[in-house]
Amino acid sequence: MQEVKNRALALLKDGTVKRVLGWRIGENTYDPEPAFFESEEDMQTFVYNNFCAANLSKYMIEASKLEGKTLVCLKPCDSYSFNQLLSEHRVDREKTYIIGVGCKGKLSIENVKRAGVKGILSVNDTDPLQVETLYGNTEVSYKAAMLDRCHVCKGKEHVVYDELIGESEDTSTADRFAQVQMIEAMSPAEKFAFFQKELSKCIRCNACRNVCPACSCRKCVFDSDKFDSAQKANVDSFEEKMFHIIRAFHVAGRCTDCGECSRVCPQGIPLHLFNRKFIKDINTLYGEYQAGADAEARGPLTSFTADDAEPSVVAEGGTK
Amino acid sequence: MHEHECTCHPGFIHDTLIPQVGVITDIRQETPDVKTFRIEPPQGGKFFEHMPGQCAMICVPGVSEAMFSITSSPTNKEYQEFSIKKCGVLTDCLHSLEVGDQVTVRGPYGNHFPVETELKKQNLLFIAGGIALAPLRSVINYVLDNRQNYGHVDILYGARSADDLVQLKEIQEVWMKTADVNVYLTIDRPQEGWDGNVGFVPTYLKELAFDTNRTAILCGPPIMIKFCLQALQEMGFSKQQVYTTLELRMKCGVGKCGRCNIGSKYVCKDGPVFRCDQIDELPAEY
Amino acid sequence: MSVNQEFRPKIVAFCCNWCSYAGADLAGSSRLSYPADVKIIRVPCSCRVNPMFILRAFEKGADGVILCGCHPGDCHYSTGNYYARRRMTLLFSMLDFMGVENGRTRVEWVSAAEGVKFSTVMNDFVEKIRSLGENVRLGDLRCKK
Amino acid sequence: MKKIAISNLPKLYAAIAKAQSLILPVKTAGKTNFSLWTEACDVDLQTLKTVKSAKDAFFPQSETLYHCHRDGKNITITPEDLQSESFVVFGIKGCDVRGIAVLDKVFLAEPVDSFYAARRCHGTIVSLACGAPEESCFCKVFGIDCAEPEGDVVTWLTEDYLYWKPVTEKGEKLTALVADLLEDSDDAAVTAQKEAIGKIVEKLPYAALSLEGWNGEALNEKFNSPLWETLYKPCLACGTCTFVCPTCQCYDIKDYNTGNGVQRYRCWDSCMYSDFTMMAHGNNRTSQLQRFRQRFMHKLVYFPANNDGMYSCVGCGRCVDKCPSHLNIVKVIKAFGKEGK
Repeated sequence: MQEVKNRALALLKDGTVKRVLGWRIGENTYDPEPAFFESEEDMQTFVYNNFCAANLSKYMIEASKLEGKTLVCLKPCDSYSFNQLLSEHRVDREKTYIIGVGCKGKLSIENVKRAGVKGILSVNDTDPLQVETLYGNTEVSYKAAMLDRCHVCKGKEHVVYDELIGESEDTSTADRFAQVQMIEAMSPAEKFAFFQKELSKCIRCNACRNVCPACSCRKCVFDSDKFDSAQKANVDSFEEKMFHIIRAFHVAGRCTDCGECSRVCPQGIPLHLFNRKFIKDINTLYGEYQAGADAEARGPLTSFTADDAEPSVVAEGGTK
Repeated sequence: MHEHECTCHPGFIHDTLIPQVGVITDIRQETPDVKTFRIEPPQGGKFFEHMPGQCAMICVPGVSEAMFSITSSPTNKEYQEFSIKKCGVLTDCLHSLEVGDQVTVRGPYGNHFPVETELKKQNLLFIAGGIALAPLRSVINYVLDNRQNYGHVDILYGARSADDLVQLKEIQEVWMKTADVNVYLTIDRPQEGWDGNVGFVPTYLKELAFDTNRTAILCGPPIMIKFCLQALQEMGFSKQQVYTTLELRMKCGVGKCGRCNIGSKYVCKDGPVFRCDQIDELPAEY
Repeated sequence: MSVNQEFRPKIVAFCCNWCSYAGADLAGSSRLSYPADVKIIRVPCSCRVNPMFILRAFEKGADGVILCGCHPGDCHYSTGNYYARRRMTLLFSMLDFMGVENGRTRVEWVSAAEGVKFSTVMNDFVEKIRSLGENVRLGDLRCKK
Repeated sequence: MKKIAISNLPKLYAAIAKAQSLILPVKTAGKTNFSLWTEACDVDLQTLKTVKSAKDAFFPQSETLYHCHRDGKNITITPEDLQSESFVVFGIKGCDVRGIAVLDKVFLAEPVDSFYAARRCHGTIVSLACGAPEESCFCKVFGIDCAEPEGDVVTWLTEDYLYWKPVTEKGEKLTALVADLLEDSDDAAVTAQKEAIGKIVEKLPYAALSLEGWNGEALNEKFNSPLWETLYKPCLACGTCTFVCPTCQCYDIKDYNTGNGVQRYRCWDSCMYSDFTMMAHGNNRTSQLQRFRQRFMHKLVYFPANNDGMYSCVGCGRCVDKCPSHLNIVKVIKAFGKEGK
């Protein structure tokens, strides 16, 4: 999207912002990397395409500590994360200039590969994707290459922005909680087997934690030397479970369901299921709540009512 | 020892990562926050032979493990000692131990001061600050026990206060009384009952104005090393004449776990003793 | 049920200092019995217990974990147990979601005057865990050797 | 040269597994990793790159070193047994085999790491040629021939057959073990495949990556380059690149309190983690820039400096595929190349 680049360049040139947080062109269309740009010359390598999937909100925590304004490109879903960080005073709105970029669903090269394409030499980002490979040319539909999270998109409205660029298109095709319900319907043994299988793949790389815009603790409890946390060792069948429950729990009520955890997992573990289960329970028990929708709202775990459900509601099946 | 044998490598009876059990047989309170521990294998004697400057990993199981320099000289044939300052989780725990308690020990690790090569026949100037006398004590005692092999010895030692001088008894009763050895003590601030020099080590070093016909062995906190090195250079010493030690986080002790490197050198294996001109070649990441 | 006759479950009970711990005290001084398998950990308030406490108890070998606090509305710090209630509800739901038998965790509100209730609750909980058998889904294998 | 029909592979696995344990690429919940063969497992030889490398087979992500029991004041140490039974690692690609050679340089150097050495001497490597290299592969840059990898036995997979060539004594022994499942064959199919692979390798986007200037001598110049300042920025400080890497060998030693003693284990560590060099008196790599730089300097400068120019990268491209921020060693090498340094 040339428009984003031009606008960012203009704002950088006229001094409105001191730096731009966007994407630098990669080796190929599909691997742009998040980057800060501070000069017009630097901006030559700026790119914004449909593979720019990462949520840049978290980088704003560090950028808020820098001098001057930072321009950041946020997709609708990213704006929820930013708003949530805003409510937690982790980012500085005064130091941020938000270009809300329209979104028609973001692409994932992993999904192109999952469709059976090997040896990708080049790919474009239009529908359908034209893919040139070492083993011949092929096409992949945009929908098939889209990130899993875009299929259950929670909406294309930016909740915070300074200006908007580009059109959005609704991409949601499935119910956000369908997967969660599917698991809820399993027997305990099946559920256990399902998670055991998925989590046995975990290599404790901590990418899910580090990418998460809600995980913003200076020091993670799992990095503590106060208990014998495995931290980075895939030691046994247990700590992976504890880690993933706690990771999701620590962001429960604050998780905007941006789906970054699942996107970055090298082992393809559906980590969003944990977060979504908490969101679903919160919605069921304490009323519909979308983290990040309102920067002034009180989170469900920092508020209560006198007649909240008792924990025994779980045994009674009230959270299914 | 350990029945821990690989059928095709009969030599592997003892992995370097497997420690020996050590019994604390003596504890001396040196200063308010430094204790010297004598640690021996249950059957007595020494864990291993070492050279001055080498280190060992001491571990309180379940607490932590860390590298400590072996304070006693190799010439001490009976036991090994470690002077340990209370400054972290492990050392706090060590300080709470009593005689008879057990810890684990593995080593020796690292290189050593070149006492049998470059330092031989040389006049030696030892400069230490605070707990850094620990690694130097083993060299000094080694030199004093092989007195005929070395020239004149000067020892400059400073600490925050008179109470923080480690091994004071040995300094006064042994080192000061040995022929051709001069000991210079200094403390940072004036103190009642102290009639020696007052001032930081680098300042005192300049005042003492040693000639350059000697090799300096320098050990102390990074800031002291920095200023002493400057002072030595002002006095005309070249960097080839100065040895010092470095310390970084270590885990394995054998140059494999990959964290204590400065450039391509591993402090646990290629160090801790470096000649100052060697340090200059390393990237500034220590 | 003969299999479980010999089974002595390890139970961890987190008790709030102000109500439930006093309730346990009262149970003791009233000579009301509850199984010795219950190990009480006193906490300043039920909301001091974070999910990690529960999971760590399981990790290190607990077969069941119970949290006791003041009755809703009676918290010494006015609202602590309300927060605890939400947290524990979500945690228990997550454990259920992951296939852990949901009888292994429980929250009970026990006041300082309810020595009888404390004893009944504990007896009942131990019985429940005994019927569920040893905890195999949440423990660390290294602790079982 | 021997061969075995694809349809007979399950028999081959079963025959090997009957005598020794067999580790090979297995698909679990959609991802393929090296894992112990069982009757029920889903063997996957089609996926070019397992998520993690085969490093685990010789240097597991976590392994117990010893148990420590305390009885009153007395401590007893019980070292973990060394590997004493033979095992086979099947289906390792050329890059991963070289990765093991890199690990050898570290763990077999004095003092030898006996845990690793015992595994090395009991493990037989059956490598598999890469039938269809992918875009992120650049093993050629490190002189690796993915069409004919190193190993004790080298195999090639075609549509109908697995071709089997024992190379070392260990390989001959394994071949003898399964001899009645193998039939003799000529080289024609293998030669054709090697040629086809060779052509693909030429076309790989990173085939011409230049390592000029990356060596032990370039230490301070590379270290002090201002390029790191921008390169590290997107890094999330996760350990993905490290943990999927076939050559990363840094490890941590940790204690676990089991309630009846302390279990000391070692596990892979990552220089990307902020506490990697943390100690009581501080940390000598306080910024992510330093930690990021350490990883690449180690692979391309420090390691060659200590090991006669051998790089600690084998061009498997896993970090290229897996980095959540699309950072990787190729981008780093190229960035320096552009600067003409």
